[in-house]
Amino acid sequence: MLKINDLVVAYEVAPVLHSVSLEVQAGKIVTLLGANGAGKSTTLKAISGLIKPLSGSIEFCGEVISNKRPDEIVKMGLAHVPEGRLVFPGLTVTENLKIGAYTRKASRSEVKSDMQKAFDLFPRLAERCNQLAGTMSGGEQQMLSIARAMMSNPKLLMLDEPSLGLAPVIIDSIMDKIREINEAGTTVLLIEQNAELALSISHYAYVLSVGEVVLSGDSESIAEDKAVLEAYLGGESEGRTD
Amino acid sequence: MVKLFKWLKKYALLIVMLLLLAAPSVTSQYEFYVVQRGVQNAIHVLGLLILIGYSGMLSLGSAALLATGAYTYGILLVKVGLNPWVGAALAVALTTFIGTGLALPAFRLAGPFLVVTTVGFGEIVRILILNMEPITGGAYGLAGFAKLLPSTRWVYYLMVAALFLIAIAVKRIGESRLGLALKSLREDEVAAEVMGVDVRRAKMVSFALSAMLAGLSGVFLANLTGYLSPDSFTAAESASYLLMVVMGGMQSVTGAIVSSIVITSLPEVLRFLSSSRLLVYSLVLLVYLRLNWVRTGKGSLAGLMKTLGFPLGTGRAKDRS
Amino acid sequence: MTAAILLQLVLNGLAMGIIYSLPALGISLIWNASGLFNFAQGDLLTLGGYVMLSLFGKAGLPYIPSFIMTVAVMGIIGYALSQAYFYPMLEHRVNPQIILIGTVAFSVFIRNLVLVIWGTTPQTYKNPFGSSVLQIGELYLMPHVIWIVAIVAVLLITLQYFLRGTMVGTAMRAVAQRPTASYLMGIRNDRMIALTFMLSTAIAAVSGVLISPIIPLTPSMGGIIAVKAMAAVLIGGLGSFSGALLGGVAVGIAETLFAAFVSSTYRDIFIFGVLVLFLLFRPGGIFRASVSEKV
Amino acid sequence: MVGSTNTAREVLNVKGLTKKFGGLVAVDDLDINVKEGQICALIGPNGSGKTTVLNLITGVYKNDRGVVDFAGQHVQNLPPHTICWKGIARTFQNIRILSSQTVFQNALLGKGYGNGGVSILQTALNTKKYREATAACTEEVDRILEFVGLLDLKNEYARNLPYGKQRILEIARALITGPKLLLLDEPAAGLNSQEIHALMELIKRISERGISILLIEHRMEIVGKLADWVFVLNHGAKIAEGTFDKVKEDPAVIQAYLGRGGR
Amino acid sequence: PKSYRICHLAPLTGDASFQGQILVNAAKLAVDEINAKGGINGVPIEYIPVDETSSTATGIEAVRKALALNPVAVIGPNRSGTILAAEALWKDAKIPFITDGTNAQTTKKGNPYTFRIQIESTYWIPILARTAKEYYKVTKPAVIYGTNEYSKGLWDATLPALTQYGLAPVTVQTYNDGDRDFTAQLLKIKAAGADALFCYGYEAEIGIILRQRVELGMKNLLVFGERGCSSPAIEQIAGTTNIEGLVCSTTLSQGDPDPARQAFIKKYTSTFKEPLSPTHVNHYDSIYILADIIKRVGDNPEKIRTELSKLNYVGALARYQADSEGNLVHTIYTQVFQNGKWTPLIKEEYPVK
Ligand SMILES: Nc1ncnc2c1ncn2[C@@H]1O[C@H](COP(=O)(O)OP(=O)(O)OP(=O)(O)O)[C@@H](O)[C@H]1O
Ligand SMILES: Nc1ncnc2c1ncn2[C@@H]1O[C@H](COP(=O)(O)OP(=O)(O)OP(=O)(O)O)[C@@H](O)[C@H]1O
Ligand SMILES: [Mg+2]
Ligand SMILES: [Mg+2]
Repeated sequence: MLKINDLVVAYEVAPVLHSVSLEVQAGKIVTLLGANGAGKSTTLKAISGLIKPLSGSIEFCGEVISNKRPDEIVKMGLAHVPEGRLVFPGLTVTENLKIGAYTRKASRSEVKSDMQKAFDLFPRLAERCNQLAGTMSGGEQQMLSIARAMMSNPKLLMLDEPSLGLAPVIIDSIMDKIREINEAGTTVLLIEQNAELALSISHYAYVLSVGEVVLSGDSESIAEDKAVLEAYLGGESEGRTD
Repeated sequence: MVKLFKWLKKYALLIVMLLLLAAPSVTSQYEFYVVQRGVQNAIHVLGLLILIGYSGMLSLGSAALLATGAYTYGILLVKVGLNPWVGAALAVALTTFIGTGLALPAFRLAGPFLVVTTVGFGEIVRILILNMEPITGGAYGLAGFAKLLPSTRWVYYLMVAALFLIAIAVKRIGESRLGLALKSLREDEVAAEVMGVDVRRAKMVSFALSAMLAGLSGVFLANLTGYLSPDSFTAAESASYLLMVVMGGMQSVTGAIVSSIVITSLPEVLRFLSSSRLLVYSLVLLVYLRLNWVRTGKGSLAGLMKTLGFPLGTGRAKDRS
Repeated sequence: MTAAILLQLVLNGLAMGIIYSLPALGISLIWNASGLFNFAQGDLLTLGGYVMLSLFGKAGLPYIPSFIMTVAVMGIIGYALSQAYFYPMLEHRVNPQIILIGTVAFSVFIRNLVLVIWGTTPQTYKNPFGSSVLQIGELYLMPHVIWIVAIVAVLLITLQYFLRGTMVGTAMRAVAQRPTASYLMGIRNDRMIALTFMLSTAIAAVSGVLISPIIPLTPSMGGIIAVKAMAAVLIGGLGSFSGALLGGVAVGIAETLFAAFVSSTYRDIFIFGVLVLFLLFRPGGIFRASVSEKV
Repeated sequence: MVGSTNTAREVLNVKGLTKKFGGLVAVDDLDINVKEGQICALIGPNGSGKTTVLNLITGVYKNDRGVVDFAGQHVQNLPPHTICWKGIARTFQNIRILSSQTVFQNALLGKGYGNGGVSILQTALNTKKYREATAACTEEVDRILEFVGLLDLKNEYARNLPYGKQRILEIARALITGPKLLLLDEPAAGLNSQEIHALMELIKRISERGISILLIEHRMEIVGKLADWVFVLNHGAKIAEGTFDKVKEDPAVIQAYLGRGGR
Repeated sequence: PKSYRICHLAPLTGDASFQGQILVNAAKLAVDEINAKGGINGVPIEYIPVDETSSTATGIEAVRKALALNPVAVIGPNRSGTILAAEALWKDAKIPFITDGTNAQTTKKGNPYTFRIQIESTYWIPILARTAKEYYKVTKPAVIYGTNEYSKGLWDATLPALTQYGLAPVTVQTYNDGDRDFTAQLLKIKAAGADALFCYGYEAEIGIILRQRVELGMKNLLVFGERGCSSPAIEQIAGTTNIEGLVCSTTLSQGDPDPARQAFIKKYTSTFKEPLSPTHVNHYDSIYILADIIKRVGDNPEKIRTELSKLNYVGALARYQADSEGNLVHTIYTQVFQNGKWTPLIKEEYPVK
């Protein structure tokens, strides 16, 4: 479903991703692991078009998307829960969710029922449906950000540290939900700091270090190779020199 | 080339000052007058640098503070008959006091709210000057006050000396911890507050310093023109001071001085500008803002300036997303 | 002062207030939909008025087509402004203070552009609403007041519905608040921002067309009105459309009464004094409970 | 576990703290206290009011009711900077650093307003007194940066730091204010296990300096290892308190907060 | 010399800039005519307009600028405030200035280089007052003026003039420049029971006041104005029907039957495709006066000054005769707007002192 070849990305001048190649097969949950600053979020941003790669190709559903604008990519059925939540602070919870379904040509009732599903997953959002998102607590915003992405009914859902700042009990239900929507046919690309947790629900995993894929394989095999994994995850941003 | 620019940058302030000292001997009478106005404006603009550049509080009422300084000086001399030096001191003091009072709305207001308040302040001062005729001379203006020093040239040297000291002081304040506190107002007031920055005091200091310099500049203005009338202190004037701060780079003391002098003398250099002066000013400002603050890739003005080591706007605080 | 004169004062204050509320609506719209405070709204209004003057007053086209063409011309100008300036600035997350300075610069630019093109002689054209006074008892009323009230009401309701009730309106606000995230929702930020500015210049055009037969066109005409409109918008609550209307009317009536009973020369001082006091005690304006930023 | 004694004096004593946002009671009649040298944790479901409690203690929000006693003095509703001077420092859940300033300057901000008693005039004149004050200040900032391990990044722009380092920078900035009580709002969010380990070490070292700590955290391994005492909030009210081992068995806490994963 | 340099100070920017344009147009018309005929003794006039701006303070800078250009003579300034504040500059520079202000003080400073091609307000305001009293039988006049130096100067001359004719204002109202709503002032005038209004200010404000007066049902209130009221801009802003009955004083009346005047008016309107504003065209004659002098005595400013001080010249717009203070014009028209056009009511000559 998603195929990345030799991706090179830079923010200002120095490349952050040197050469990343990975593949996400339809119907799977794939995890992207890596130390802080390894370039995980950057990879997702490159996929959704928020940042233009210097070179390399990204293919989504058989189409090259590396030169497309984010809105075009999103319309193709990709949803991205970005790092840092990025809810619309001045819109209410309901409005945030509605905007989530912006690209869909769905009927009102469909959107309504999807919204109901989001509320079922996060009852807190239902309680607060008219609160301005900017005044929600950190965790509440995180829930909203995830729920908003799900509203677009995507083919590929990319989650950047969904568990960040959430209470353990909520993390449980999110993980359940990810598995559930995956079983219903949505492909998932997941970034998680909590490697153990991520590997426990995913099928396949890539490990990124200093802008390169250094390890990949079935989640179980990666999980078994604890020592190697620890070594890569610990190599915390030594790549930065400036 | 780059080395030359580095050298220039290091000694820029000194070079500018030397040029200014030489100005009276190399300019015609009228050109000299324009340079004088430039220096006088620069003093005011350095104040705005503290307020707008450092602390990030936009003011469109600065001409009113200039007026306060100039008029107080004039009134104290003409109506009270004070000695010019005493008048000047009191004028600066009063302007500082009023300017500090302007910080009160800034305690609770920010962004456009504050700007509109300063616009209002400017209007209030202008209308008061216009209508308190027995004191201010109203629409007829105010004239007949003495200069600080008998010769125009000596007033000029005094002004240049003041500018030099002020420039150094403003620079030092910018680099000091106090300056950091002021800059924190611009970037994150809440964080600053919680880290022990007395935000109100910082705002007051910022307004007070900038008002003080506005007052001083006003005193010099009165000395230069010998005549004051309310129509030289309009909102349009405030806007051109804003232009001077922005074109000077918002952070750089030397930049502010150079831009004040250049912008003041621009219409004289380019005579065709005279009737559409503001049109060209504002266009230049827009182009500058657009090119300087938006990275348009290599070859842009911003890229060029950066390679030459000139200060660039720091408005580009990117979020990490 | 007889009761009739008092009533007449209130009526004329109200008429003036409606005039203030027109640019106030434009300012509120831009604030909602791009997070900018547009200092140039008044000058855009002037520009709209002059375009109408050229089409209707000078070229002698019929009223309605001139009106439509003015709105179209101003819409194109809005599009150009957004493409050349505001969209790139917003897209690059330029410090709002810088963009604000940009709107001040635009204000000066437009004002002087108008001056260069049309000169400073005060100009006006025939009042299309008719210039005969309506007399109701001892009260005198100009027909345009009724028309303008009606148009403002329609504008208010449309804007309110558009911004709060439609998907496009919500998307506009979303773009203003978090441009990165709005991209991820599949929204085209450039189009939304362009639309925002086209709408606001169109409103400026409507305001200019409505006001210029009443207040003669000079390059500073819109600026003079906008200063009051800004006060009105802050008193009413920045971002609230009904606040813009109420604020405008409040300013109009208050200044007329103050001018009549206290002093006509100090009335602007009164308005700004009230504004400052108001902001100090209710920083959000009438229609905004003070929202504290979430920390 | 560090320095938990029953005889220690209370540093922070919050009683009946209440905060409403419109109709919503974000903090509801809350009592908590932190003893000298203790590390306490504040946990609870999302939106239960933890951050709001921090905001109330540090004066960022004004409370509706209740008292906050710090070192025996009322501090509720004082301006934030005054509370900071009295010795309460904090970090933020969403990092708030001055992104266009360097690491050093960010840390320096912790010194608060002004130039340490040196007047503006002396600053402008660059007098000896000003230079000395500045030098002393620089030295102190360097010491703290060294303590947290950021000294070699001193001249880096804060915005260029990786996320984890930015969190540490916030802690350094808070330490420079010279606090008696440090409030940390989810310091481990977004960190990986290695970094979490380093962070816990740092928190312990801070605690060893005699600074009391109140910590908000959703990562139970951290709470379990660090906290001497835990307060659990739900809907703004305290539903349990005690040692972590005790609290984590509490059915109400399990039901509202921990679920199956937290234990 | 290669050319004779004449500077013209006129408000080219700011609120009064449209007046500046007319001033420059009129002067330029004369310059072009002269230069087309080969200049003065074969030497062309170099005509340099300098922006006086609409502000007194920057006007002073413009005077400095004009002096720096070394002209043989200067036309302007246009604002009394600027003249009063800057006259010492040209006294020092010894360059003659043909000024345009109406404030009486401008020629009373003992500056031999100041001349005036305008009549001071202390002359013609009493005529207005007398016309009101004797011709229109006004008993309860009201006054409204703007707080700019020009209108303020007119008000200062009004009170003594009214008193002289046994009238006292029933109410005096003021406004600030830029005000666009005069309801409060007009209704107070209505409440005071005034039967006439002396109304001073710039075109935009006067125009609105005249219109709002009608809109408030005060059509019967007679309005007396100063020279600016004869400007076509007023008629445009207020609407032709709303200025019916307006009385004002000028130095040139559109309705003056004199063929020389009518010829000029025709020439002006056909050249510039706009109606003539009588008070701003007199520098057409100023240029001819200077040309005539230069032709006779050359370009020495001091000699030009001497010639100006004993001027006796018949121009296209008026007859010019210098008095001891440097006033050059002495004819005043009082005209009324009747049946859609300006009609002269009274013409008076002042004796030359
Ligand atoms: N907007 C930006 N401008 C410049 N550099 C950036 C920007 N965003 C990230 N970087 C740098 O790029 C590198 C990779 O960042 P990225 O956010 O992709 O890492 P990550 O693997 O997601 O880390 P984390 O676990 O902290 O989220 C880091 O060194 C970071 O400092
Ligand atoms: N400024 C505000 N206006 C309105 N409601 C607010 C405001 N700040 C907080 N709230 C609400 O108060 C409640 C408590 O928020 P708080 O941020 O304290 O939660 P928290 O316990 O820190 O949650 P989290 O673990 O998700 O960070 C939340 O439901 C939030 O929506
Ligand atoms: Mg990341
Ligand atoms: Mg929180």
